[in-house]
Amino acid sequence: MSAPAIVLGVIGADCHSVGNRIMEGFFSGEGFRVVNLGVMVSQLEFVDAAIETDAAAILVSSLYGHGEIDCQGLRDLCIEKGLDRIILYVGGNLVVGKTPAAEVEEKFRAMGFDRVFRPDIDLKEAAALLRSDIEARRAKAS
Amino acid sequence: MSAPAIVLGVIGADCHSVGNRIMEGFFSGEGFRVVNLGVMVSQLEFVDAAIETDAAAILVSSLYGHGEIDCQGLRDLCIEKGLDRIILYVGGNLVVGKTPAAEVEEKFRAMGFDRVFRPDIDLKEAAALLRSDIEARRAKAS
Amino acid sequence: MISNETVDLKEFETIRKEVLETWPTGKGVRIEDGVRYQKRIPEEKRFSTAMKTARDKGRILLQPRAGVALIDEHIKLLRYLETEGEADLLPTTIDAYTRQNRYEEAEKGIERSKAAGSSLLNGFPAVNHGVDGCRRVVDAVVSPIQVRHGTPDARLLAEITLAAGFSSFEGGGISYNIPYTKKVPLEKSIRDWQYVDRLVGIYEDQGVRVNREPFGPLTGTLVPPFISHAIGIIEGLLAFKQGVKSITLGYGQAGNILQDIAAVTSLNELAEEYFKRAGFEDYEFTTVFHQWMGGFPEDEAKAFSVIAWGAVVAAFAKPEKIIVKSPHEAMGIPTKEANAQGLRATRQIVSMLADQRLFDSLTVRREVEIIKREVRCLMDKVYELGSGDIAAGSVAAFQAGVLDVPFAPSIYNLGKVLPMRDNEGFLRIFHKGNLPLDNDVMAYHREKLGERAKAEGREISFQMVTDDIYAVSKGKLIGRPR
Amino acid sequence: MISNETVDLKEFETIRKEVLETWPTGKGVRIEDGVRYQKRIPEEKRFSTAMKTARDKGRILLQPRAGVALIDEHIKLLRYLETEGEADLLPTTIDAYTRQNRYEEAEKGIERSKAAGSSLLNGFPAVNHGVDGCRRVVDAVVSPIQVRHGTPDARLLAEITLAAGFSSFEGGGISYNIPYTKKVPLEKSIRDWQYVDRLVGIYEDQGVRVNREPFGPLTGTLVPPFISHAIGIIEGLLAFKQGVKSITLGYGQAGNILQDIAAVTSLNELAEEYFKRAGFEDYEFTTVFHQWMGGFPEDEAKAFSVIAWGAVVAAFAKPEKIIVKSPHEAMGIPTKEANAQGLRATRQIVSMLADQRLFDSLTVRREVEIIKREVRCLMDKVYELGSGDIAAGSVAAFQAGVLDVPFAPSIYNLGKVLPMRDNEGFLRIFHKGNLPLDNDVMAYHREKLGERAKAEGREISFQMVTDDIYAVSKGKLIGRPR
Ligand code: B12
Ligand code: B12
Repeated sequence: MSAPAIVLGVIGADCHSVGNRIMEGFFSGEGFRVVNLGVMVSQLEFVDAAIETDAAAILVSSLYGHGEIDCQGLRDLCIEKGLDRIILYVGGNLVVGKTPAAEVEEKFRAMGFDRVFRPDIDLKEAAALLRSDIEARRAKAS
Repeated sequence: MSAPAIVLGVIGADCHSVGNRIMEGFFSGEGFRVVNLGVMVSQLEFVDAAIETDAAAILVSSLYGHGEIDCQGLRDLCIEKGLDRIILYVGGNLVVGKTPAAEVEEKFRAMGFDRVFRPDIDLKEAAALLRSDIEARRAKAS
Repeated sequence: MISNETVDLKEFETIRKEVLETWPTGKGVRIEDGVRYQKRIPEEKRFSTAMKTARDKGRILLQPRAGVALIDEHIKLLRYLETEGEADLLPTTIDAYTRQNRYEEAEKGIERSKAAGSSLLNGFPAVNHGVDGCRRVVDAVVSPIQVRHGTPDARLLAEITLAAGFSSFEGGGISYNIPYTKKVPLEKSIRDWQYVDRLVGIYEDQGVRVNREPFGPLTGTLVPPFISHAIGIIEGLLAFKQGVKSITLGYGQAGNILQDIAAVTSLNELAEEYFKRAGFEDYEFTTVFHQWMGGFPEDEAKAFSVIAWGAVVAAFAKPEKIIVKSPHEAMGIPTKEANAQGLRATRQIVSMLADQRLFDSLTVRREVEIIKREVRCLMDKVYELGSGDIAAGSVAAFQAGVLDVPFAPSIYNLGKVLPMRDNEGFLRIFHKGNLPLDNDVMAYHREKLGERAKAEGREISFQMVTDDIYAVSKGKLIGRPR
Repeated sequence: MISNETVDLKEFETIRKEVLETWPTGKGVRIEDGVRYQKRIPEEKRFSTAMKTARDKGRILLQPRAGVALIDEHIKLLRYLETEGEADLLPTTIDAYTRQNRYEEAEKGIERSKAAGSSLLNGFPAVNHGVDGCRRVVDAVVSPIQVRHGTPDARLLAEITLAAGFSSFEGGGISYNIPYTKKVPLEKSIRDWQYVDRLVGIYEDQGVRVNREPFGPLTGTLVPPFISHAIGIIEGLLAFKQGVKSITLGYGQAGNILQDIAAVTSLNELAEEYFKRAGFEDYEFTTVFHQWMGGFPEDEAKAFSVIAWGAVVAAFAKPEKIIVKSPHEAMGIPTKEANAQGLRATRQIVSMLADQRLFDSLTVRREVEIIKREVRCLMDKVYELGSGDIAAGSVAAFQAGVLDVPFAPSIYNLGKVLPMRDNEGFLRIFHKGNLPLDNDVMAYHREKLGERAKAEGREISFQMVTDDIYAVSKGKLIGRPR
C-alpha cells in the first residue's frame, strides 16, 4: 500500500512556523507523504490540497489563540466538497488562554475533529494514532 | 502616665529569634517598657513575667507551626493567675502550612487572643493598635 | 524600486487618504488633533522620557504584553498590571486579525467576545475601536503606554493609535514582516513602515516625541545575536531617515549568560557606530531585552525559572527595559493574574540584583568582538547590494539570503541558515546558507560546534537543531541526546 | 572538660543504655540489627554514594525539606517529591518537639493530627514512631534518605533512625545548638554529638557508611561565610575523630553571586586543608548549598524568583547538593505540591545552566582569599584557646565570643557580632564583637561598608541591619532607605 498523504498547515492568520517545520520533518521521516501548506492557511486551501493529493488526513495546527474561530465549519466544508471520510486532526494552543485540556478537546470534537492534541504531544504518539486511524478507515472502506 | 510594660516572647519549643530581636528593638523605640523573654518561653513564664512587671499586654510570637498546640490555655492561665484584664496579642506563622488569614484569626481569637497578626504585619501598625487597646482598657478600668 | 529617502509630504498625503479609507474608523483621523491630544499627556507618561530616564539613571523598566478584545476589559487588565503587577510601562497588544488588516474578522471577534463574556481575540483590536476607544484606554492608565503587535502594514493602526495618545509604537518593515507573514513582499512592508516612521516624524516635527521599537527577537527561536542586531540597526537607520528621534532596539535572550551579555553590549556599541556613521546625531537610543522568546515549559514552576533566568541575565546585561513573560506562556494568553506574577517575579530578581556586578570578562569581550565582526560582514554586503542604499540593500539582501532569519514563515526569506547551540549553549551557525560570513568566523563557529559533537558523541546533524528547539520546554538549554 | 578524643567504647555502651531508656521506642534498638538492615539497602540508595558520585561526575543533586506527623502521610509526601518533584535525595524533617526531646508533646501532636486529619506537627516524630515505623518510610522510597532536624541531643534519634536504615544524618554539636536552642550548654551538645558521630563510626567499622552533614546556614540570617565555614570545619574535624568517613559541609546563600561562589570555593579549599592538616586522609568530602535561608517574600511569584536565584548561584558555584525552598516559605510548611514546585523550578535552572561557566574572576579570587584569612583568624584562636584541642577550644571560643553567630538564641552565644551588607550586597562585619579578625581584615570590611553609607547618604547604623534582614522579603537584597 502506498504511503498515505497527509496535509499539514497552520490555519487562519497564524504565523507560528516553528512547530509546523518540525512536524513536516517528523511526519516525512515517519513515512507519510507530507503536503505542507505552511502557515496562514485558509480552510479552502486545506480542503483543496486534500482533494488534489487524495489525502487521508488533514492535520490542522493553531497556536495563536484564534483556533476556535478559524476552525469552525471545516468539517462541513470537507463534506460539501465531497471529502466525507477524511480524518481531521487539530493541535496546538487552540483557544485563548490556559484552559483545561478536556474542555478544549470537547469543543473541537464538537466541531468535527477526530482528535485534538495539546501542544506538548509527543509526535510519535500522534503518528501511531494517525496510522491506526487511517488503517481503520481503509478497513471500513473496503 | 508611665510607659506601659509589655511582655514579649516566642512560645513553646520555638527557636526563631530574629523577629523577636527586631520586635524588642522596635517596641522599645516606640516607648514601651519591653520585657523580652526571648525564645522557647512557656505559658507560665509569660504569665509570671506579666505579673511581676505589671504588664499591660503579652505579645506572643509563634513561627514554627506549633502555635496552635502551644497557645491553647494561655488565656485561662492568665485568668487563673489573676490577670483577668491583660491584653493578649499573638503573631507569626501561627499554624502548620499556608492557611487563609481569616481562618487563623478565628482560631486564635477563639482561644482568647485579642488580636492576631500575620507575619508581614507592619510593626508600626501593631504598635498603634496596642497603644489604643491599652488606652481603652485603662479608660474602662478607671 | 524602494530607497531610503524621506517620504515626500505630498506623496504621504496621497497615501494617507487611501489608508484612512480602509476602515470606517480611519475616516476623520487628524494629525493636528492627535498632536493636541498627545501634548496634553504628562511628561511622566511619555514613553521616550521613561526610556531616556532609565538610561540616564541605569534603571531597568519592566513591561508585560497584554491585550483583550473589549475596551473595558482591556482597561481592567492594564490597571491590574500597573497595580498588582507593578509594571513600569504598559502595552496594548494587538490581535492577530488586525495585524493582517482583517478588520472584519476582528469585528466578528469583538462580537463573539461580547457574547462569550471572555476574549476570543488574542489582542486588542485597536483599529476597530477607533481613536475614541483607544483614548479611553490611554486616559485610564498612569504609565507610559505602547502599541505592540506584528503588523506588516501598520499604517492605519499607527494613524489611529498615535492620534489616540499612545507614545510608543513597536515594529518595523523587516521585523514585522519576515517572522509574522507568509506572502507580504518585503519591499511593500518596508515602504509601509517608512510611512509609519514618517508619521512619527511628523508628530516629532510638531513637538511630540513618539518612541519606536523594532522587534528584536524575530522568530524567537535560536536567532543568533548578529542576525537580529543587523536587522535592528537597519530598521533604526530607516526610522531615523523618516524623522524618528527615540529608538529602542531589541534583543531576545539566547540562553547563555555570557553570549547574552555580549549581545546587549555589542548592540549598544554597534548601533551607536552605525547611526553616527550614517550621520545621525540627535537621537535617543535605548535597548530592550526580551525574556526567553522560544517554546516554554508547560509546568508553571519551571516557567517561573525560565522567567527568572531571563531576569537574571538582564540584570547583568543592563538594558533599559525587559519584556516580561508569564508562567502561562506555553499554554495560552495569560490571565491578568499570571501576567502580574511574571512581572513580580522579574521585579524580585531585578531589584535583588540591582547592585551586583559581574566582573569584566575575556569571554564576554571575545563574544562582543565576534558579534561585531559578524554584523559587519552582513552590513557591508547589505550596503553593497543597495549601492549604499540600506532600504534597497535590505530587499536585495533577503532575496540573496545575505539576511536570513531562522525558521521564518515568509517566502521572501531564504530560510537556509540553520543555527545550533555549542557545548556551552552559545548560539552558533551550523549551515550559513548564503550569509556573507568570513571564513575565519565560520571556522570559529564550526570549531565550537565540533566541541559539542565530540562531547555528545554524535555527528553534527539537523536532529540537534530540533533537539535545541525543544530543549528549554523540556527543562534544558542544549538539546543533548537522552 | 570536653576534649576531641574518640569516645571510648565502654563509656559509649554505658551512655547508650541510658539513652535508650529515655523513651519506650528506644528499648531493644540493636546496632547489629541496624547494620544488617543497612546492608540490605541497595547501593543507589546509599546517601554517601550518591554524594560521592555527584562530586565525581560534577552533578548537582536536589533535596527538599519535608516531614509530617503520621507515617502514611509522610510516605505519600516523600513519594510525591520523588515522582512529581523529581527529587534526587529525600529528607525526613523532624518535628520541633522531638528536637527538644519532648516526646510526650510529640505523642500528643500525633494524636491530635490523627484526630484533625492533617499534620499539626511541623515534622516527622521519628522517635515516637520507632525503628519499625521509620523502616516503613525508608522501604517505601527509592532515593537515598536523610534525617534532617535541629536537635541538640540527637542520640536517641540517631540510634533509632540509623537502625531503621536512614543513610545520612544532619547536624552537629554547634550548628544544632547555637541557632536552635536557648539554654543547652555547648559542652553538652558537643559531647552528645560526639556520641552520634561515634555511633556513625561504629556503623562504619561494620561496613556501613553513613553520611553526616553539619548544618551550614546556622541562623540563616546574614551569616558571613567565614563564620559558618569555621563552624562547619570544626564539626567536620569532630566527626572524623569519631570515625565518620563521609561528610558534607553546608553553606547558606548570602545573596551576592560573587561572594556566594567565593564561599563555596573557599569552603572546598579550606576544609581539605584543615582536614588534611589534622591528619585525616581517607574521607569523602562534599558540599551542600542552601537556597536563601532568611525571610522570604510572601508573594509566591517573588518567592519563585528567590528560589531561582539560589539555583542560579548554585549552578555556577557547583556544590554537590542544593537544599531547595518552596514558594510557600514565608507562609508555612509547604504542601507537597508547593514543595515539588520548588524542586521543579530549581531543576529547570540547574539543567538550563549545567553547561554554562562563569569566567575566572579577580573579584571571586579576592573574596576567596579574604574568607580564608578570616577563617584562619578564627581557627587559630580556637586551637589556641583549646591548647590544640578543637572541642575544648570551641567551647572556650564561644564563651569568649571568638566564635559568635549573628542573631542566635542561645545564651552560650555572645551575640555581639553584627553583620551588614556592603554597597554590592556582600555580607561584611559592622560590629566584630570579640571576633579575632586582624586589623587589615576589619579595615577592608569598614571600607566596604563605608561605600554603602556614602551611597545611601546615611551613617552606618543598626537600622541598616534591620533593613537588611527585611530586604529580601521586601523584594530587595540590600536594605536601602526608601
Ligand atoms: C515563538 C513564538 C512566537 C514567534 C513565532 C515565530 C514564528 N514565525 O514561528 C512570534 C514572536 C513571531 C510570535 C508571535 C505571536 N504569538 Co506566539 N508564541 C511563540 C512561542 C513562545 C513558541 C512557539 C513555538 O515555536 N514553539 C515550539 C514548537 C516546536 O512548538 P509548537 O509551536 O507548540 O508546535 C508543536 C505542538 O503544538 C504540536 N502541534 C501543533 N499543531 C499540531 C497539530 C497536530 C495535529 C498535532 C498532532 C500536533 C500539533 O506539535 C508541534 C511540534 O512539536 C509560544 C508559546 C510557547 N509554546 O512557549 C507563543 C504563543 C503560541 N504565541 C501566542 C501569541 C498570542 C502570539 C501573537 C498573537 C502575539 C501576542 N499576542 O502575544 C503573535 C501571533 C501573530 C500571528 N499572526 O500568528 C500565544 C497563543 C495564545 C493562545 N493560544 O492563547 C502563545 C501560546 C504565547 C502566549 N502564552 O501568549 N510567537
Ligand atoms: C530563619 C528561619 C529559620 C532559622 C531560625 C534561626 C533563628 N534562631 O532565628 C532556622 C534555620 C534555625 C530555622 C529552623 C526551623 N524552622 Co524556620 N524559618 C526561618 C525563616 C526562613 C525566616 C524567619 C525569620 O527570621 N524571618 C524574619 C523575621 C524578621 O520575621 P518573623 O520571624 O516572621 O517575625 C516578624 C513577624 O512574624 C511579626 N511577628 C512575629 N510574632 C509576632 C507577634 C506579634 C504580637 C506581632 C504584632 C507581630 C509578630 O513581626 C516580626 C518582626 O517583623 C522562616 C520563613 C520565612 N519567614 O521566610 C522559616 C519558618 C518560620 N521556619 C519553619 C520551620 C518549620 C522551622 C523548623 C521546625 C524546621 C523545619 N521543619 O523546617 C525549625 C524550627 C526549630 C525550632 N525549634 O523552632 C516554618 C514554620 C512553618 C509553619 N508555621 O507552618 C517557616 C515558616 C518555613 C516554612 N515555610 O516551612 N528556621
